[in-house]
Amino acid sequence: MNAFLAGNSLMRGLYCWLAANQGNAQECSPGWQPGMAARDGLLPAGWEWLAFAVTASVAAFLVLNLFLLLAMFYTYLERRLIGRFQVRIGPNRTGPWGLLQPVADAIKLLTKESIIPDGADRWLFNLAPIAMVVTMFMVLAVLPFGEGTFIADINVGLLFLIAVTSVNALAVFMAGVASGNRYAMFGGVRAVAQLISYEVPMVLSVVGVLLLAGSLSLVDIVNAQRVPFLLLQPLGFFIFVVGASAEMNRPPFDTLEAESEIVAGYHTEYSGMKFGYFWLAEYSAVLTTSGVIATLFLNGWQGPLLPSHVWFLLKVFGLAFVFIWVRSTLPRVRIDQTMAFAWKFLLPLGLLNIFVTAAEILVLGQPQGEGRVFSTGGLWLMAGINVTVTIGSVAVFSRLVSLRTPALPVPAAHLSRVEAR
Amino acid sequence: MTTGLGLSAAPPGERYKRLLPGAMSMRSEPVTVNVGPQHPSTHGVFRLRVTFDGEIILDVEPIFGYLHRGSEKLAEERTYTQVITLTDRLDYVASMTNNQAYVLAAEKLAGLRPPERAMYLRVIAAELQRIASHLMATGFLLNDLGAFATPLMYCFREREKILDLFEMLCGARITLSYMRVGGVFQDAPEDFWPALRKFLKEMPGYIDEYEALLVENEILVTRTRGVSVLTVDHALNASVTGPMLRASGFPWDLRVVDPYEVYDRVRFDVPVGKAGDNYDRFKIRLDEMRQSLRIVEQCVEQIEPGPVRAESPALLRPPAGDAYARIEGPKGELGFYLVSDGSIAPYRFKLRAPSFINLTVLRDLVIGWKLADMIVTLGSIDINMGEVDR
Amino acid sequence: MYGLGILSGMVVTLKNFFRKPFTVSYPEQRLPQHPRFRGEEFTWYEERCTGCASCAKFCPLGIIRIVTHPGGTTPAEGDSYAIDVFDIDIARCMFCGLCVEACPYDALFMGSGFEEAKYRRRDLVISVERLRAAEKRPSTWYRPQLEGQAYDPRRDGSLPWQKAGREPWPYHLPQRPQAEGEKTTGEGTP
Amino acid sequence: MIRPIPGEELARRIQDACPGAVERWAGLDLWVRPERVLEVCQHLKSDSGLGFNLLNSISAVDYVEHFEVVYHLTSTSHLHSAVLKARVFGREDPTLPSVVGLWQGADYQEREIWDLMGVRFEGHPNLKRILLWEGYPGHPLRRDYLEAPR
Repeated sequence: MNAFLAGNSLMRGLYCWLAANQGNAQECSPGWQPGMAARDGLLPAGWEWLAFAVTASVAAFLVLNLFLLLAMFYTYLERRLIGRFQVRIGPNRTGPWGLLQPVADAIKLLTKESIIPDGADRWLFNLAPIAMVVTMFMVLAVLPFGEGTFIADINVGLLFLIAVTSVNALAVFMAGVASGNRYAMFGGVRAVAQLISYEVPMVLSVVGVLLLAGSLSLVDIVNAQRVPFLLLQPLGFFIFVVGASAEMNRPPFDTLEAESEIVAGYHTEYSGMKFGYFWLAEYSAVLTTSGVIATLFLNGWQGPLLPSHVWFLLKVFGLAFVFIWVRSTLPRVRIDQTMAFAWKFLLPLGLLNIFVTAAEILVLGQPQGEGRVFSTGGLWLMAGINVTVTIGSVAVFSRLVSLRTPALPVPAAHLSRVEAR
Repeated sequence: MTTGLGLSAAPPGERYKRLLPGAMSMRSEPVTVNVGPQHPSTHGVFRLRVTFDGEIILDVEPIFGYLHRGSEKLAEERTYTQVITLTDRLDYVASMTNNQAYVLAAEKLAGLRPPERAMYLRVIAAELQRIASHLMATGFLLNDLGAFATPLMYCFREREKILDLFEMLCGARITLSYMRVGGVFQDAPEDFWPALRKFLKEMPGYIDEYEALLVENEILVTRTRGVSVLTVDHALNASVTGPMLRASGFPWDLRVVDPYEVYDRVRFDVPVGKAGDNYDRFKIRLDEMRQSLRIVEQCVEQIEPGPVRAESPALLRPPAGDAYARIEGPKGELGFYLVSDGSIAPYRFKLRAPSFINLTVLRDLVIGWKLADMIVTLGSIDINMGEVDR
Repeated sequence: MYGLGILSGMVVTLKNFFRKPFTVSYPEQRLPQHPRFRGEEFTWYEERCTGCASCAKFCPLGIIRIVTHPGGTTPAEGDSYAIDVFDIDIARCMFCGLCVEACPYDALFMGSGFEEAKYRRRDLVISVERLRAAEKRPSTWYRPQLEGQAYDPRRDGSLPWQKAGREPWPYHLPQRPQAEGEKTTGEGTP
Repeated sequence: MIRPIPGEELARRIQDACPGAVERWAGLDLWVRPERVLEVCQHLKSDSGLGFNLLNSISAVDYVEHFEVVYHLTSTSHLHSAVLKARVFGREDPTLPSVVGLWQGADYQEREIWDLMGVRFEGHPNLKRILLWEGYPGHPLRRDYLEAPR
């Protein structure tokens, strides 16, 4: 319990108000010295578990709802910005500047009929949107939103993050297969292939961060960033961003729901709020993923002058802007080329990144305790080397790797006979 | 020539394994999917019955006719002037060229010659329409490639300006009915010329922008280079014309080889592609837009004041006979075959629809490629269902 | 190297991000409309209409219905017909303007409006009463002399019918006499 | 410029290869016997002096007492064009040989003519209806087709 609350200003106040007693005086009573009488909370000693449950629920409720509000605002922002990228106005009818558009969307989705196709597997069909949304929200459990603001600082935070985000492949596949629609099937099958493939380079890319930070806890990773890891791990950042956009099926890797190819992919058959869940999961995924990227590579909530929460939000929305920008520019990658890109291009680069980072730590780091520390000069040298390695390796691999796959050879008998001129 | 797969008692997987040795390597069944008639990127109500092995296309059967309105039958009971309104609705993103091809056929039938100024106005209108049609084709092709509507909106922005010019010319934006047998309906208003000059000045910059936007884009290049290659021999054999044939590398442009109206007085190049793949079919439309701009510029310089309509009776009664007139439409050779029996209505009105005939090669182009490629290839053929189904 | 083409495309979209949107919010803002615009409602000058039904004959869809009875006789013009029914079914109209072209007395014009949406199909039939009562905003499609006077139906609104008379020259002759109040042609045109 | 070959000249040039195939000629048009169409087209395409490699269009006209099928051909190498016509008599089952084997471009056009005009093309591998659906009664572009079935 104490491990959870250490450094957590989000939950400590409420917890102490409920359960402050002699046992947890260290955390709950400011200025407490051994021998002094501790503050007394509402609950008697021995009821800390209740206090903890209440605190956690309240914190989860707050974070979730604030996040949902943010996600709603983000859907508005995305549509608006894409409108501007496309030299049009975007939604501007509901409320001032169209700000109530997400509310209108939500009302529309809630009042729509929820159709379950005849050929669908009802259980899986209903479960899939929930699985999709829940996994997306579980990421919030470990994200530090600001200084001392997080729900849980578990020591395997990064591992938890990776594990939880991979579940959405299952949700997408469930939706695709349960719909009993062939376009949805295509989407589901593509999902399995693509989401699992991109897990690999993504995990490899964060290994560099782990090596530098020496911890799996996201709070520790933020604290370890004296220099943003973007500078020390440009290659890792690139792979992680590409992998993340594939994981969220954002363009240019939105093959799972490629509207021009497979109509709406895995959620072709969904309507009403079930579709709304997918929609919510997709849009909020951009925010959570931007949060993860900001935490891992952009110093997290750290920043001068402004409060830490503002810095975090700024970074998240800055990254989201880049995602929107990319979405409004790039065409879609074909599914086999998506796969080739993961396995032929990103995977070797990820391995290279680990190798280079490990070598640099060995050479440049001074051993201290269990880990190694770096001088400022060492860090800058490392950044220089890594930027060079990134540009060089991407350039070399662009030449080496061809993503084009030939067509299936078709014998002439299957085609029209063509006489020469 | 094989269309369809013939009758075979073998299970479908076995059948395809025999036809395409590379297919069905895993223990799987071919899947048949109806792409369309309600599908975001079939460019109208068009259906492709596709058999897949996973994502790979084993067989395609295009099915159309959903938009069949019987234009050819309707024309048989309308006067020669009234038929113009029908031609507007054939290829509804290129009404001007439809009008032009039809009035050329009717003029050939009636032995009329339009005045010079009318011919220049027609050429200006037709070339503007070609730009508009190519903009639509490019925008939708890129949309099919998955570039989330952005290039489409950019293309629409420029097309809007052309539609504004058309509104000045004839008061309508889509269904124009501007041309008449023996000329055009009305001379261009005075504010048309400055607006046209402004457009001609701006447009090359916008074409540069499209090129910067996606022509070099690695994703686009990887997806379209070498995909669905159409050889010149195959194209000619299948009567494929227009940008598709030129993208295969064959410089066949009716404006050059069989100049009509005033095309023999303007200088322009015929852009050709190298490989005949989807990339060339995408790129050639951008190049053709530049050439169209050149033609319009020269026409604006050469046009002289004068009448815009030859004297002809209100109810045209061409002598009995037949005539086939063709123009280089935005999608290919657009021909009208008219038969007259001396009455006020054409006895037979037949349209050689370029996108209908260009579709012939679709099956051969996409077999062996993937679902996503099929969509792009369909987009690169640039079909218009109003014209395919008539 | 992968990425350079992508970057050049992203620069283009960023450039467009800062451009003014080219779309307009329709009911509040409107696109400028050319006086030649062939609009939905029709403008009809009853004084000029003889009930000859040329427009009905030239309509490709046959959506104009005209019923007349012998009207008065004026010494100068002889017998005339009075219009009982002049129905234009704009639900099926495709606004090609052939009726306007056919009218030998310049009594019928396309209008300039485009907001004639109705809840019932039968409301879309323009009756003779509506034609009489309607504001006269003729399109300059087939009105070169209106064009010459820089007439804008959206701005200038109603027009005395005398001004909308057939131009005094046969339009197909090469020499074009100067119409009243008309600017010289050719000025500024190629 | 594409030179249209007059019917008379064209008749002379196919006289040797296909004797007796020509019915008559007038102006730019050449009428051939319907059963010889494939043979004549074969010659028009393969003869090095003619070389009609591009089939522009196939049209069918219903003259009530007979159907006329019109082939517009162009040679991209010699830059000349020709109009070939064939008259098919009989309303029950008018038949012509298919030219799909020569020009793939004839595929959809012949199907369309079969669909709308009811002229059958023998040797077409896939002569199905193309614009209307299977089982549609009649061929609507015929002059005696008066109204669509309810």
